[in-house]
Order: sequence, then C-alpha cells, then structure tokens
Amino acid sequence: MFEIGLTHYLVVATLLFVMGIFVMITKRNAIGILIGVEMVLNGANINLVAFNRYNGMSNIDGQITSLFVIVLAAAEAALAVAICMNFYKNLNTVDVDHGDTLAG
Amino acid sequence: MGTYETLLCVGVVAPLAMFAVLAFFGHRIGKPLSGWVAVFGVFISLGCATYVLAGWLSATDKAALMATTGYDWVVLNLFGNEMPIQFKVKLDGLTVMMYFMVTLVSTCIFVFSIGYMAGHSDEVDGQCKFHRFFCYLSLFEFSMLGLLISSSIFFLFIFWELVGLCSYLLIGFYFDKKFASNAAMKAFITNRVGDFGFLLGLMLVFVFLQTFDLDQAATNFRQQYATQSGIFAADIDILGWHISGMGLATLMGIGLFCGAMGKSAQFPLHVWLPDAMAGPTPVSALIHAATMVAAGVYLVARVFRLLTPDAQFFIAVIGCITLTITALIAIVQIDIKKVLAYSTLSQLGYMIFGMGVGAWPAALFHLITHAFFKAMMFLGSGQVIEGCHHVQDMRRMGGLRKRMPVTCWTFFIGVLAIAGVGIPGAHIGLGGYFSKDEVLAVAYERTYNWEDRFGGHEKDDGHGAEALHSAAPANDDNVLRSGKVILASGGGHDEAAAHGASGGHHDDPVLAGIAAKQHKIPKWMFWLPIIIAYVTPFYMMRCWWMTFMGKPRDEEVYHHAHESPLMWAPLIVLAAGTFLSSYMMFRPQLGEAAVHATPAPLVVSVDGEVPGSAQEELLGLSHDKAKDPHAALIGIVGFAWLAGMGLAWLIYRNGLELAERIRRLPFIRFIHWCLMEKLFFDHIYDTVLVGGTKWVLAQVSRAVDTYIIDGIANLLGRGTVRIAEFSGNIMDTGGVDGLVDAIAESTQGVGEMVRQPQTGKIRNYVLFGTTGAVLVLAAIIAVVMS
Amino acid sequence: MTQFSVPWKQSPPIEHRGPARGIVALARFVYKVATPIVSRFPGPILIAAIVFSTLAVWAHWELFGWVETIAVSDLNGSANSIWGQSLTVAEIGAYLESKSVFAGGILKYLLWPLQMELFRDLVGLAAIFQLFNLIPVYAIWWERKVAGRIQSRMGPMRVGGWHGWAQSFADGVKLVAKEDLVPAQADGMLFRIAPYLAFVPSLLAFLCFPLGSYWVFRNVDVALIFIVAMVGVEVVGVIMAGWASNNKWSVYGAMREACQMVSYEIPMTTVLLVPIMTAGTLNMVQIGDMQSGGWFTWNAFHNPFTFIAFITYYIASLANCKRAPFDLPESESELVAGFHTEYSGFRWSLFFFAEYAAMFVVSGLAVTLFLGAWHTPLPATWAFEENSLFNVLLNGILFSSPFWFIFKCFIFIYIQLWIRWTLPRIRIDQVLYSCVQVMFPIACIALVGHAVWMVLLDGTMVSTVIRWVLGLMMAAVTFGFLSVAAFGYRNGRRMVGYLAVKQLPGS
Amino acid sequence: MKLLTLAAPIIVVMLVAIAPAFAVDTDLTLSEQGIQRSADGGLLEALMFYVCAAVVLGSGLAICLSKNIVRMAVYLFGTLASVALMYFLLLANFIGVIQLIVYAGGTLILLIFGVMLTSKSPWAKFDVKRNELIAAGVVCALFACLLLFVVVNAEWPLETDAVVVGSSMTQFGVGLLTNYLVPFEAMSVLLLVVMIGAAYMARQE
Repeated sequence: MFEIGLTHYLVVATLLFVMGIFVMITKRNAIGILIGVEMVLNGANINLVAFNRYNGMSNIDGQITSLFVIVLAAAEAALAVAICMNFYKNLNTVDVDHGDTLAG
Repeated sequence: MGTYETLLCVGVVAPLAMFAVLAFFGHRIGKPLSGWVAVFGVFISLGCATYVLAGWLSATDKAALMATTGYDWVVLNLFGNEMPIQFKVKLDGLTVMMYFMVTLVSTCIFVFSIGYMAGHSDEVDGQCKFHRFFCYLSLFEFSMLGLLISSSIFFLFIFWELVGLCSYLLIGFYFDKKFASNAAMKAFITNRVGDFGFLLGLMLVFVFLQTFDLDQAATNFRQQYATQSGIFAADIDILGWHISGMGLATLMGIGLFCGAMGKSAQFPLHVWLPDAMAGPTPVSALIHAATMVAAGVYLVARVFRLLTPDAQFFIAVIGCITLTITALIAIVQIDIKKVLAYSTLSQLGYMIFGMGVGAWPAALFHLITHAFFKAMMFLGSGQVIEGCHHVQDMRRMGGLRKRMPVTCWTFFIGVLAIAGVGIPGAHIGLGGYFSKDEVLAVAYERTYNWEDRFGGHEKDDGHGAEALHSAAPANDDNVLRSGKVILASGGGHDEAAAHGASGGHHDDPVLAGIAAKQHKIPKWMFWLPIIIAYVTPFYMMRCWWMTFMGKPRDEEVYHHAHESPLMWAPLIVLAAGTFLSSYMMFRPQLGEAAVHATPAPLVVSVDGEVPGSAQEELLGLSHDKAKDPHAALIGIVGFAWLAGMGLAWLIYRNGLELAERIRRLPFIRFIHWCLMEKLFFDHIYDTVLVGGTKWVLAQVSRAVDTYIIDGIANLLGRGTVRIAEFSGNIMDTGGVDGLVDAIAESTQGVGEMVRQPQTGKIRNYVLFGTTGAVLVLAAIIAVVMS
Repeated sequence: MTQFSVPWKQSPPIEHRGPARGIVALARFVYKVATPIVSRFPGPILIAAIVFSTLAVWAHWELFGWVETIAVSDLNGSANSIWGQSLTVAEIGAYLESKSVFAGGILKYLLWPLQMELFRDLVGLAAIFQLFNLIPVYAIWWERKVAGRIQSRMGPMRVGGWHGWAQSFADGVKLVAKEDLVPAQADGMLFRIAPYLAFVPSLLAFLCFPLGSYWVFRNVDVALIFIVAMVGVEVVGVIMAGWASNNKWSVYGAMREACQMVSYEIPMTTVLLVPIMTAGTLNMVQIGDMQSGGWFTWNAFHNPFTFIAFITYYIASLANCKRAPFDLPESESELVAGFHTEYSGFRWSLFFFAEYAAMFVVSGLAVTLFLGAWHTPLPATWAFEENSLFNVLLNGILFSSPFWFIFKCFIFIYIQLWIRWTLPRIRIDQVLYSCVQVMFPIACIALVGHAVWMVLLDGTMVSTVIRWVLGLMMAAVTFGFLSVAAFGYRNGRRMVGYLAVKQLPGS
Repeated sequence: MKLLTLAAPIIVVMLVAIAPAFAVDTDLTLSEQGIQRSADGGLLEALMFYVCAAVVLGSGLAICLSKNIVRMAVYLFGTLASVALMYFLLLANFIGVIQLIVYAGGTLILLIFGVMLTSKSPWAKFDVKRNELIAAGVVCALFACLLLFVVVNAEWPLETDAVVVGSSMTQFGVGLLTNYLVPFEAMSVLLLVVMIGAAYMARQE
C-alpha cells in the first residue's frame, strides 16, 4: 500500500486512457475530442516513463520515446485546431455531428 | 584546429554571413551600400587568404602544417566497418594558392560590379535587384571557397552543387528576359548531365575505396593496386557489359572527370558556357572565366591520384578536342563576350589537356595565370559594354582607345598574356608564354621522348606490379639520369620522402607499375594544340583591334563611350596580378604542391637540370639551355604569337572590308558558315536529344492510343452489340426482369442494413473502435486464461 | 486612537469590523513601532541588510557544507532520509569546536534540527515564501517612486515617514480589507481559480532559483527550463481570468496575452540556448559558478553573439512578463486594465504579486545566465582562504553573495520600470511583427553564430580580445549610466523645480 | 475568516505543487558526490503519489462530466500538471518539465485559443443523447476492467533498484544525437510540415 510500484502508475495510466476515450466518444465539440486525444496520449506517456523508471533506468529509451510523443502531440494539436477553425469556417459550428455530409 | 585552418574557415564563413545579412536586410540596406557590405565580406576572406599565404610561403616545415585535425561530421556504419565522413580543412600549397587567387580576383570583381550593376540592376516586380545580385555573389563566394578547403569528396560535391546553383541563379539574373532564363536552364541541365557521372564516380569511390577522404582514398587506391584487391579485383556486369579490374578503376576516374566535364564545359558538354554570357558581365568574369569553370580542373587535380593511365588518356583526348573546336569557333564571333567565352573554353581545354598528359603543375599554373588575365579581359569587356550602353557587337565599336585608355591597354596586356608573348630563349614573357609552354613541353615529352624512357615497359600489361619488381631500379636510374620525370611524389627526392605526402617513393614498384602503363600519346594530340597556339593570338588580337583600334564605326556608340574609376581600378590590380602570377611565387609552390598532392601514377614535370627539388625543376624554366622539349618548342611555337597577332593586324588594320572579302571566298564561306553555326552542336543536340525524346514519346503514346485504348474501345463496342442482340432476343424475353428486381431489392436491403452504423459521426466510429478493442482484448484474455 | 508622530494633520481613523479589524490593528502596531526607527536611520538599516545577508551566506555555507559532510560520511543516506537524526547536540557541538566556529555554543542548538531534511525544506520554503512576498512589495513601492521621479513628482511620501516606505504594506492591508466581487455573469468557478493559476507558478519558479552557490531550495538539473516553464504556465491563469470575467475587454486582453506569450516564448527560448551551449548544462548553480572569474568571464561578454543574445533575451522577457512596451493584455488606456478589469481586492493583488515576481524571475534569469549570477566583477579566485568570520563577511561583500544577485536583479527591474514610464505602448500587430520578423531571425543568427564561434574561434586569441572589448564597452556604458544617475541625483531638485519639491513634507 | 478562505487555496496548491520536492531527492549537490538519487520509497512518496493520482483522475472525471468546453480545458490543465508531477516522482525531471512547457504552456493555450475563436456564445453547450452516454459508459467501463485485469495480473520483468547518478540530461543529449538521430531529424521535418500545413489551413481566403 505504501510501497509505490509499477502497478500503481499503470493503473492510473489505464484509467486516464479510458477516460480519454470516453471524452472522445461523448463530446460533440471538436475541441473536446481534441482534449480526449490529449488525455489518451498522456495515459500512454505515463506507461512509457513508468516502465523506464522501474527497469533500473540503465537507459532512457522510454523517456526519449515519451519526449517524441509529446512533440507529436503538440504538432497534432496545432493541426487539429487549424482543422477546427476550417470546420467552423465552412459549417459555422464546431459540432462534429454536423460533419456527416458523407454519411450514407 | 591551427590558426591557418581557423583563418581559412573564417574566410569561408564571412561571405556567408554577408549573404545572410543581405538576404534578410538587403532591401533595407539599399543600392550602393549593400554592394559594399558584400565587398566587406570578401575582403575579410582576402585578408585571411593573404595571411595564410604569407605564413605558408615563410613556413619551413610544411608537412607539419598540413597535418590537420578533422571533426567527424557523421559516422556511417557500412560494410561492417565504421566510415566517418570528416569535416576537415585541406591545407596544402594548391589550396592556399587557389584560395588566394579566388579571393583576390573576386575582390576586384566585387568592387567592379558595384559600378557595373548600378546601371544594370533594373526593377523587377517593383523591387530593385541590386542587393539580390550581391546576395548571390556572396553565396557563390562562400561555396567556391568551401569547395577549395574541403578535404573530403563528399563535402566537395556539396559545395560543387552549391556553385552550380549560384551559377544558375546568376546566369538567370535577368530572369525577366527569356534568353537569360533559357541560358540558365541550359547551363543547369548540362551540368546535371556531368554531375550524374560525378555521382557515379563518387559511388564507385565510396563502394570500393570505402572512404570519402581524398588522401585516404589515394592510399587505399595504391594499396589495392599493389595487392590487386578491392576495385582491381572487383568485376561488374552492367547489362552484359563486363567491366573489371583496371577497366573499373578507369571507369571510376572517368566518372569523376565527368563532373569536371560539366563544370568546366569540356567537349560534349561545352554548349552551355557561351550561352551563359547572358548573365551580367561581372558574373561572366568571376564564375565563367576565373573561378567556377576552373573548379573542374581543380577537381581533376584533386582526384589525380585516382586516375589510371587510360583515364588520363581519355581526359587528354577530351581536352584536345575542346581546345581545338572552341578556338576555331572563336575566330568568327562578333560578340565581344562570345569571343572571350570561346577563348575561355579553349584555355580550359589546354588545362584539361595538360592534366590528361600528366602536366599537373603546368596545368594548374596555366589555370592561375589564365584566371587573372581572363578576369581582367572580361571586366574590360564589361567596361566597354557599360560604356557603350549595352552594345556588345564588335562591328559597331572601334577606336575606343581614346575614350577608354585604361581599359584599352589593360585589355591589351590580357591579349599579350593569352597569346603567350615572350622572347624565346630568354626568360622573359607573359602569362601563357610560360604556362602554355610547359603544357606543350610535357605533351612533347609524352609524344616523342617516350620510348627511350619507358621503352622496356610499354608492352607491360595487367599485372605490372610483380613484373616491375625486377625492372624498377633500372627504370629509376633512367628516370633520375634524365631528370624529366617525377615518378610518384617527386621522383624519389629525399626531400619529398621527408615531406612524406602519403609516402610515395621512387623505388615504389606499385607506382612504377602504374607508370609503365602510361602510353605515348599519338602525334595529332601534340600537333592540334600547337596549331591552336597559332590561332589563339589571332582571334584575341582581332577582338582587341576591332574593339579599340581603327576608326570608330558607330558614332553614337563612340560618343556614349566612357569609363568610371570604380570600374577601371580593379583592372589595374588584375593587370598587376597578371604580371606577378607569370613570374612569382605560384610556380615553385605549385611544384611543391605537386610533390605533396600527387603521388599519381605519373606526373611529368618539365626539365630542371638537377632533380634536386620539385620547385627547382619548375623554377628553372631554362629556355636558354639546350633542353630538348623547349628547344623543339622554340622552333615550333616560339613566335606563334607574332604570327597570329601579325596576321590579325594585317587583316583588320583598316576596317572590316578585307575580312569581309576573305569571308566571301568560295571555300572559306562554307567554313565560316559552319563556324558561325558553332559546328552545329546546338542543332545536333536539339534534333537528337530533345527531338529524339519528343519523337520517342510521340511514338509510344500514339501506339498506346491506337492499339490499346482504341482496341479496348472497339472490343467493348463489338462485345456490347453481340450481348445486346443475345440478351434482347433470349434473356430479356426469358423473364429475367423478376430476377433483376429481386437482386435490386436485396441489394437495397443489404445497403439499408449496412448503412446503419455509417452515421458519419466520428464519435460513433470511436465508439465502434473501442468496442472492437474490448472484444479483441476479451478474446485474447479468454484464450490466455483457458 | 492616538495621533501618530508624523508632521502633518491626521484625518480621524475609520472603524473596521470583523477580521479586518485585527489586521488593521496589527498593521497600526507595526507601523507605530517601525516608523520612527526607519525614518531616523534609513542608511544603517540598508547597511544592516547587507551585513545580514553576508552573515547569512556564511552561516548557510557552514551549516549545509557540514550537513553534506555528514551525508557523504554515511552512504546509506541517513542524512537525507526524512526522519533520520544521526547526531546528538553534543556531537554537533564538538564538530563546531573543531571548526572553531563563532558562537558555536548557540549554533549547535540551531543546527541540531537542521539535519532533518524535512525541517530544512520547511525553513527553505518559509524563506522562499518571504522572498516572494517581499520582492513584489518593494518592487511596487519602487515603481511608484521611479514613476514619480520620471514625472517630476515625489511618489509616495507619507506612509511610514521615510519616503513612504510602508506604502505597499498599507496597500496590502487595504486590498485584503476590500470586498471580494464576482460579477454575476462571470463563470464563478474559473473566476475564483484564475488568480491562483497565475500566482502559484511564479511562486514555484523560486523553488529551484539559486540566489547563491548554496542559496537554492532544490538544486535541480533542469532548473533553467523549469523556470521558463513556470513563467510560461502563468499565462493560463491570465487567459482564464480574461475568459471567466465575461467581459469583452478582458477577453481581448486574454487573447492578446495568449498570442503574445506563445509567440515570444520562441525567440526567448532560442536565445536561452546560447548560454546553455556555452555552459553545457541546465543546472543554474553550475552556470552561475562558471562565471565566477571576474566580469570578463561573464557569458554576455563571451562573444558578440552572446551579447546579441543577451539584449534579445531581455527584450523578449519584457514581452514575456507583459511589461511595457508590450503590456497589451493590461493596457489601461484601451482595454480598461484588460484581463483583470473585473477583479478587486485580494484576487487582484494576487495578479500583481504574480507580475512583479515574474519581473524578478526574468531579470534573475538574465543575471544568472549572462551577467555572472551572484558574483561581483572581481574574480572569485582572489577570495580570502581562511574562514574567519571577518573574511567570510568580506568575501560576501567583495566576491559573491545573494545581496549582489538581488542588487543586479533590481538594476534590471529598474530598467524595466524606466522603459515602462518612458516608452509608449506598441500595437498588437507591431508586437507580433517584431517577434516573428525581427527577434526570431536575430535569435537564430545569434544561435548559429555562437555555434560557429564555439567550433572555430573558442580559446583562440580572437575570442579573448573580443571578450575584453565587449566587457570594457559594457563597463563604460554602465559607468556612464551611473554617472548620469549621480548627476541627476545631485541636481534633481533643480531639474524638478525647487519650489514644487520644497512644499512636500518628508523631503 | 475571509482572509483564510482566500489564502487557503494558495497553501493547498503550493503544497501539492512542491510535493515532489519533498518526496524525491532531486538535489544534485549530493548526487554529484556519487550518492544515488532515488525516490526514497517512504511514506511521503506514497502520499504524494496518491495526491497526484487523485488530482489526475479527479480532473479527468471532471472533464468527462463537464459540459462547458473552457472548464474542460482548465480541468485538462489540472491533469497535465499533475501528470508532470508524476514524472518528477518517476525521476524523469526533463520529461516533466517538457510536459509543463509544451502541454501546459503551448498545447493548452492553443486549445483555449481555438475555443475562443470558434465559440459563438460564452457558454456554448452541446449535449449528447442519454443512450449514447450509456453505451459509451458501458463500453469504457468494460475496457477499463479488462485493461486493469491485464495490468494487475501481468508479470512485469522488473529491476526495481533505480540507480541514477548525477543528471540524465547528458544521456538525453547523447541519445538524441546518436541512437535517436533519425527520429529526431524526422521530428524536425514533421514540425516544419505541420507549421506550413497549419498556416495553410487556417489562412484567410
């Protein structure tokens, strides 16, 4: 209980991950979905760093990978916000449910 | 890094910094000032170059200076062994002198262009292109100097492409004029052809010699030859064309030479240089006369140690052809810049030819002298063009000497220099008199005095190494006795051994073995340059006379003509440079550089009583002594300059009438026409290459259109008709409609069913995805647990 | 209510109720006690501050150096475990005797708890919190004085007697006693959280902010970017405040803040790479100690590019803690105070604490990275060896001490004030233009140039000469600046106008 | 009283924020002398971990339940910050700080910016249908259960003794320029592409 191990972090990461997915499903605001994505990425990152720390830290592969994940997340956010603004420009709303013009 | 390397690097970086400044703030800095910014940058380089040159000349232990440290730029891990690509400063006599030459010439030209571009940088899309010009020039300066100091072929190639780019930008500087942009594209594409070959050679070097560093590559090459391993043991099969051993090495050498062929416009690829005159005149002076086109020769000089005798022979042939045809074309040109362009081509041909016959120091010496006087003449022509308001046609000029005396006489000095004026027998002469003479002398050696030197080994083939073990000493006595040949690094002078430049030594059987494969060159390859040595003074004299002498043929041009100090001051400097470069420090340094930089298969150097040190050999161009090549040459070309210039004077001394009459002579007319058409190279290339490509494409597309597409269409058509008849008669009446309806409805039903989940809402897709993930995970867990 | 011993007429005091009453009473008490002293000996108090700081250096050096010796002595880490007390008071006393420390008999009782890491941390935290409170208080007071001087006024003169030294405390009391308003249309939760989001990061920046070689709460290896991150995170609170106020001006302020911060962090971080490249570490203590060899070893004078980087950094930092001429988020004249239009009282004061602390932090970064952190211009190699009290004191004054660090920081804060009260505010498009098209290229040039310099010229004659030239240039500038200041101080009255000043009390 | 109610948040937030400073010994003056840094595995680390986890999960839950997009952004800030604290607890200082700079300083601002630029009314709400919520809840709950089952029951190959002497920054520097050179360069190219793409998509016709 007071001895914090790998599993504790993994549990937190898992819950964060699932919450992210829940957000992605239930938010109709495009930015909201973006927020969900960020949560998912954070959950994954916690895994990377935790594994790296609890494998003796002889190397830092996990940390560097999570570094790349963070950078990718930033890039993805920039692009996604641009997409949102385009969406708003075209459909005059950010409700992703209106983006179903291709629905059969 | 030592002080010298540091200074060289600073000299390289300074123009780059100025480029950055001009690129960012050029349009703010404004018209005259941005030019001075660029001049400041290149002046820093000149200062560094001068310091380094002085230090180099005064240095005693040059080998210590040349041992430079490098930084690992990136370490490749290929073929199981680590291959560092090093960034390293190549510091030897050749670099130092080329560096000094380039910086000096380009300083003059930068200053000149401030005056010249003031009138020529017209507005494009509302923006003055003045600062852009100097921006490009600084970039070019950076890449040229970088090319000079880079010690690995890899970086050399990078800077090589950079100078190509700058040349493209500057030729197309007036990109709003069609011919300029066309010329730029032509130059760029032609260079691509050459660079493709260069790239192939590079790959061969990388694959077989397994390094990019020049010295390392040379060492590996010799060592591989000694053990008959590596590239000499390799054997490649390209489309049934079977290359191996020496042939492959030759191919590598030729490939590397292809780069030089493109850059310094040798025979098949020479067509771009005359068109490149579409650029501003300072560009023609800097890039297309002095520095960049000479870079090809520099490249050959650098990779000289990787050239097999066959490759050298190929180079010699190319150079010979180039110098001949271009000189002939130059005779009939009427555009002053075109004349200079073709004479440049011809002189480059001389250099390449010299490289090919093994006159390494002579060729480089010719490069340096030529750089000075040709840059001077180009600037002079720029002065004329500027003064005459963009008139380039020599027929409209004439009698300008009163209007622009300085230009006139500096130009005349250039004419004398390129014509090789000198008093045979005495040690007095100008520019080409020494340099061209050395090239020809070596050619003479290779043509006539070869058997008695290498009689024994001429038949030697294939595995020369062990065969020569026995023969080497005799051969060396021979060599040493008539001190005409530097075998390996400087003919086994102890000093050279002490310098130990990648340690060649005269009783090195390997080099002797390769050396023995040097064939004597055929006679026409000696006599063609001799004839051209007569032609050169003719057309240069013609050009000068038509421009400056005689009576003015076009009044308004004559009245416009003027010259401005900002533009003739550089001319004076360059004239002084011409005088100095003919006599002073370059030649001994070149000899020494030869000792260090070329443990080549064979470097022939002319003469010298004692083979004591290479520099003595090159210093003592003792024309007075009864040395065979020079004695012979005095007889053959001693007074070529007199003959050529005299003939030109006779023809053109009063106006163009006589020339015109000569042109109308029946047979001359045909030749004149051919020459005016530049021997049809452009026509041939247009028809064969461009037209051929178009034709092939047309054929292919027509075939596709006719046989495939039409065929399919017809087939479908007929098939449809048949099926229509069939179905119309049988199926349709056979009550298929019900079936059709059934299919239609079922399709619709399935569609209805399937489109339910396709809500088009991204959130639902995420939901489905997650569900899928849950199912898969559950399945996996179930499998694992059970 | 008794009359205060001040030479001007008093209005009858107001009666407060509730907790404010207690606070006001406390304030009055402090005021009564402190005023006569301070107004009588302002100079001695200043000197006492210096002496105290140097003494504190000495004590701190002794104590933690000693605790570290213990820590090294047993590697199982009983010294840095939290509850572990490995030594008794007697042992400590013996140790102090061996080092012949001044007043060891008292010190040992002070030292004994210090080997508890938790205790050390708590002490450090308390110190940080005090620093964090005092610096803004005095920065605010000073800004008002400087503004007054620049505008030919005297600034606050009354509260506390000597040049209104207690003005900020009085303001603090007023602000705490004020009513805490939340607009009806505002998003209440965000509106309440926002000030803390702006306040806490700039407080946290002090966690690993070294005031001296040993004066650092946590000596983290990533201290530098941690501080930069904290300065950057502060913006979230501001944006929240602007958005939650549900007020057009506030939202404009928030938007401006957002784009200004995000875009100015790019050149700022880029030029920060230059000293990082020079030092080869992100640990601020190491970076600071690398510049201990006198003014010509300070990073700013390393080569021209570092100097450019220094100037660029300082301008970018102005924009980053939203000072004039980049104070668009809170431009009083266009958007009434921008993002904190709707705020009042305590929450409003939090924003100001955050802003002034940020000013101190960015100035501190400039000092630590470029201008030889806590070292004086004299090379520290001349410092006295033997640790007698007097020597340590002298070392502290002459060579390095937190006092010098704070002094330098306040010079830069002064320049910030100076700029604010003399330069006009620039438009938002000009702000972004100057960031993207001016600062960023310059930053890139500085970075690349510095890299090239490091490769080619570092350690050669050239760099030494350049370093000295730059240093002397900067010294000349500083000297001229000081002499002008001295002249202004001497002839201030004549310049301001004698009569106008004479009438005011306390001058 | 009012003063306390106002000042209490500061104390709380500050204590949470400086938690790792207590729990993990990041002090380099020791580690330079060869003493290994380590989370000291004591009561405090556990306490700090639980606090961080509580903040992460609490704010995550708040994001799930909140309807107001700006509030969601603030909760996300809570999540990100406390994840950064977790990195500190895991001895990954650099990643923690980068998380603060890039996420909290950059990405979050970007999100809020997007909100401000794209929201019509101050409190724009889109509510979803109840059955959607239920479905999502059920699926995610299942997913969580399965993942937790795996996480708890799996046998991880562990070497729990973390030995870190000095700073890991040098490792980062060397790693990024040798083993990870290619991904590093690829990342830079990607960033350039993203910059151009974003500018292109968000431009004004």
